[in-house]
Amino acid sequence: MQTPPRKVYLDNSATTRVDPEVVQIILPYFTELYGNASSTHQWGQRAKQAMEEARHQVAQFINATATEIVFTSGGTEADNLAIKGIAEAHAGKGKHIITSQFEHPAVLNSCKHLESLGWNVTYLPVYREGIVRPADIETAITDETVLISVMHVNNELGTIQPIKQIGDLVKARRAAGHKHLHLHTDAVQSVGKIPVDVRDLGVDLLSLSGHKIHAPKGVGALFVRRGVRLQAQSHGGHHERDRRAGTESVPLVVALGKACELERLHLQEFITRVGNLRDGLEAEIITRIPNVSRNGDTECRVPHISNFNFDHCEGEGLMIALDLKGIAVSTGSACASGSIEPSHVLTAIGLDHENGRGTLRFSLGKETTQEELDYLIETLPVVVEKLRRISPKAGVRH
Amino acid sequence: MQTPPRKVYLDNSATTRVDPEVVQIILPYFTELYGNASSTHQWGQRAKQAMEEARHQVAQFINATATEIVFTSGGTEADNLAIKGIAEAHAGKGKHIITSQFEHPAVLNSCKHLESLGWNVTYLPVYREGIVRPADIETAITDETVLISVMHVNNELGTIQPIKQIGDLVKARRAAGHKHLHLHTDAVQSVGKIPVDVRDLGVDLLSLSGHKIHAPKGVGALFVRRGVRLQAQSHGGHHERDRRAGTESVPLVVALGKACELERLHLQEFITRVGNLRDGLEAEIITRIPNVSRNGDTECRVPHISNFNFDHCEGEGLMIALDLKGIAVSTGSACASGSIEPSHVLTAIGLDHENGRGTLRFSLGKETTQEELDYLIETLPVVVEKLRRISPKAGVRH
Amino acid sequence: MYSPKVLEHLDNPRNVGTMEDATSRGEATNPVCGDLLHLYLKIADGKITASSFQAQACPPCIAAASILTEMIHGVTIDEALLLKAIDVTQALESLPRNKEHCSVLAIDALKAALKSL
Amino acid sequence: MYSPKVLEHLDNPRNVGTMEDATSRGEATNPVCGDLLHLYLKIADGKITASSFQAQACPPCIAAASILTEMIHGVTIDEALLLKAIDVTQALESLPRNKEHCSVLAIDALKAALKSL
Ligand SMILES: Cc1ncc(COP(=O)(O)O)c(C=O)c1O
Ligand SMILES: Cc1ncc(COP(=O)(O)O)c(C=O)c1O
Ligand code: FES
Ligand code: FES
Repeated sequence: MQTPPRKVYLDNSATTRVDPEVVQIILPYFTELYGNASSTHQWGQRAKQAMEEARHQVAQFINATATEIVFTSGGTEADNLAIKGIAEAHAGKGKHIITSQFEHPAVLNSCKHLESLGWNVTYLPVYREGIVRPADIETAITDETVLISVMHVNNELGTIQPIKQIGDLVKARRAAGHKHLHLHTDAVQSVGKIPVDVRDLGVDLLSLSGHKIHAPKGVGALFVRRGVRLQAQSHGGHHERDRRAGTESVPLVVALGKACELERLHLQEFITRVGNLRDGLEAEIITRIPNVSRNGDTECRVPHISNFNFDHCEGEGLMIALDLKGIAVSTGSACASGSIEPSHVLTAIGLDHENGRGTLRFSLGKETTQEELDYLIETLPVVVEKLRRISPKAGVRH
Repeated sequence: MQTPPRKVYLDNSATTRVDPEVVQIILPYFTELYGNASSTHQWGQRAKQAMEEARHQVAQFINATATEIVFTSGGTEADNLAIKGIAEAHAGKGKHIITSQFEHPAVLNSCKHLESLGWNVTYLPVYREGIVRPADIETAITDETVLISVMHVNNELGTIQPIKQIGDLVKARRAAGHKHLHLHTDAVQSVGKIPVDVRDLGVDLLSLSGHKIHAPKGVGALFVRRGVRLQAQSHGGHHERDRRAGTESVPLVVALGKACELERLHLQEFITRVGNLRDGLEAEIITRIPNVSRNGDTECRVPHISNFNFDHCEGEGLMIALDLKGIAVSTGSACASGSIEPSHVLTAIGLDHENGRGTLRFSLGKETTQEELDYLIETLPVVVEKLRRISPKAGVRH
Repeated sequence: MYSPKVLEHLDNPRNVGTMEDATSRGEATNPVCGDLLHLYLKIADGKITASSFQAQACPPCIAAASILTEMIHGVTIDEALLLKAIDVTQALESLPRNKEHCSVLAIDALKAALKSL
Repeated sequence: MYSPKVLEHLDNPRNVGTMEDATSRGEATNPVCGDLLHLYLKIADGKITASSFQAQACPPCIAAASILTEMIHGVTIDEALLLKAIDVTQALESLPRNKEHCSVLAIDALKAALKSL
């Protein structure tokens, strides 16, 4: 038997390894081309050029135009800017927002903040399958609604939301006179994993984050459709066409551009190769381990995420036991770690304490190999069995 | 004669070259230690450890404790968080803010935003010398005042503001029962250039920015004194003790920590060496070029900034002419470039169109050499003379 | 995040399982996190001569139960009654602040078992 | 930011200075930016035979004045009157959007000089 790999990273939905090609390309921007893009001398203009090229790369990847891209410090800031930016700019037309129960905290807590300022927010159900129903949106829309924000792909389950259908619905409403209705999607977990086309989806705003697509942490972007009025949330200089003040991080922006280009070139290959790996992994888990179930719809989802529940185990215990074997996975969203509350995503799909606590998310990446998964498949049954042996409940039901 | 250096960067107040030692230290965080600091597995915990070490380094540099440091995406975000964060958290006690006329746009525009929400803001004069007078603050304070925000060092003039005196004043008011009075200073231009000690200054909040101290653009920090209540401006996960949501940029944070450590170790040397270089440069300019004057107080200022007015020249023309010779300087703040309005800083010290347009800022850095300045001193008189020859006014007065 | 001791006990928990000939048993649950702990004791001559546990719980909770079974081995009932959550936490070297209640769960189970005598 | 042509004219401006024997002169100022331009023309037989300028102005403004003195060399008054700001901008290859008014300033000075005939 070959010696098993010592380090297997299967937490690519939490964050990804920066592509070495991306690192190479940003190095000169630290020590040679280090100008401030706002400066009008050579140093500044070189920096600006690089930034504008990156803006084109990002735009091209999602079928936007460069001026529609606002660089931010990450997905969280993009979500905050979208939601509060639209809310503040259009409050005169109404104070109602529609979103879903299982959005990322960046969206949910921006909405909660607005609620504290007197806004009404409707949190739509996502059902057992973890998918928002356009019919529910239709029911929820009122003339007061200025924003619908539904994530493109859920970060824990990987389920794909019907954004295009929602987009069609929004277009129809707008054509009928509801001009102040906007559609935002948090595409942090879909960009680079499935095709994302802002025109096709019909969205007005779309958030993405660098560190989920092999660029460094600390950079993201918000697509703002031309003509959409947005209130900047960061006040200061005239950066990003007055939509986001603050000296842009040229190296990180360049990294994001390059990462988008690489993801664009390899998207189809990713979908096929990683989708096969994931399906193989799931089949093995189901075959080798009794009393497991998959969470969320297993059809309408991204190719690289797999979310399992292992009965009579505690997710954190599984995660740490795997970690001790060199395997990184997560139990729900990384952002929720450190708290003992069950994940709001699992709650939203109807899992309670009992049925949701043995949950692990495996998220594969472009560097994941079959050999790594083989190691997981060898290790996982042992780890699960060990925890089940400790559990007082496993005995009862086995 | 030796061949002149081709590239002389004298715009260190706009941004600095990342220290190669800093670059070296962050490289592993892109491709090896790439975990999300919120993840509880090894990858995440390593990232978190690195981040906490960096937090200590930043804290140590300004005599704070680690838990008082909130990492942000830069100086602009730190300023926004300080001003709007204090305003929102303490609005119940009063809606008055005191600041100065020549703050950075990040502070000024945050204040203007609050004005649009019904706040009163007093913009204090800074006089010909470019220094706020504590007596003016004393006069301006009312029971409604919740925040005083005065920058530590002005970015165009380099003048140092009497923060410690203002701090004493605030302490006295607080002791007398004005508990909701807070003091913020934007120290983006002082950190790493003169000693900065939050306890000595007596501030409650202090902003700093990585790219001004040889760390990359896109990272900064806000010091928030223990016990100070602040409303987060970015909503989402529980990052930075609920004071700033968003996945932290581990490599950038590590860079900021290392940069602070390096600046701390070399601060005294910087002050002496660069101060001498700057004084020599000024003496040469004054000797060799007629009709020049220095802007702002020439005593109470940082060692590395020099701001000159060249009569009958236009600053942008000088800047570009120098740029064509390989020398980077700026005319006023980089942030204001691209607009034809005279800088608000020059206006604040009483310079009008006529007397303020020939202004150049030379900002030296830790890598600046005498040889580079010699090249500037050779080049500058030629460039000035050439523009003056074009000017219809120069002839009149010469 | 967890001390080496916690990880070691998680990787290699002591005295796992039910005990057919237990002289007493105790149960504790934390309604907030849903963690569940069963503790079995064999007591002879006023001393704990053996113990075992079962848990469906988070890692520090398993570690706390595991180390508790070691701590109470050979100990008198009176001594066992004096044990506090902090003793368990210290035996584990340390616990994250928001996981200190896991030691409490272990002590609760012990108290329950001793009460059932 | 500025085209190579603008930079070239800034580095090496043509026809700088006053003109003792000018047949006409024109002045233009932009009150917003405070830029100031003086243009001197020598006209003979309805043609511009020489011109020069002085400016206390931003770089594109200097470049615009400089290239204008080249553009009007040997041109009739009628032809000169037809020149527009866009022609100057195009001669400079391009100007940043917020600097297009610099060409306007050059044309204004030309119009003023021709009016003073
Ligand atoms: C769906 C979703 N939205 C937003 C974010 C936040 O992005 P960032 O980590 O760049 O702040 C994340 C990642 O944590 C996410 O998964
Ligand atoms: C005084 C001052 N405050 C704030 C800032 C903004 O910081 P950043 O460039 O990191 O957004 C700057 C730099 O431009 C500055 O000079
Ligand atoms: S998390 Fe509840 S007892 Fe450990
Ligand atoms: S900036 Fe005013 S004319 Fe050029």
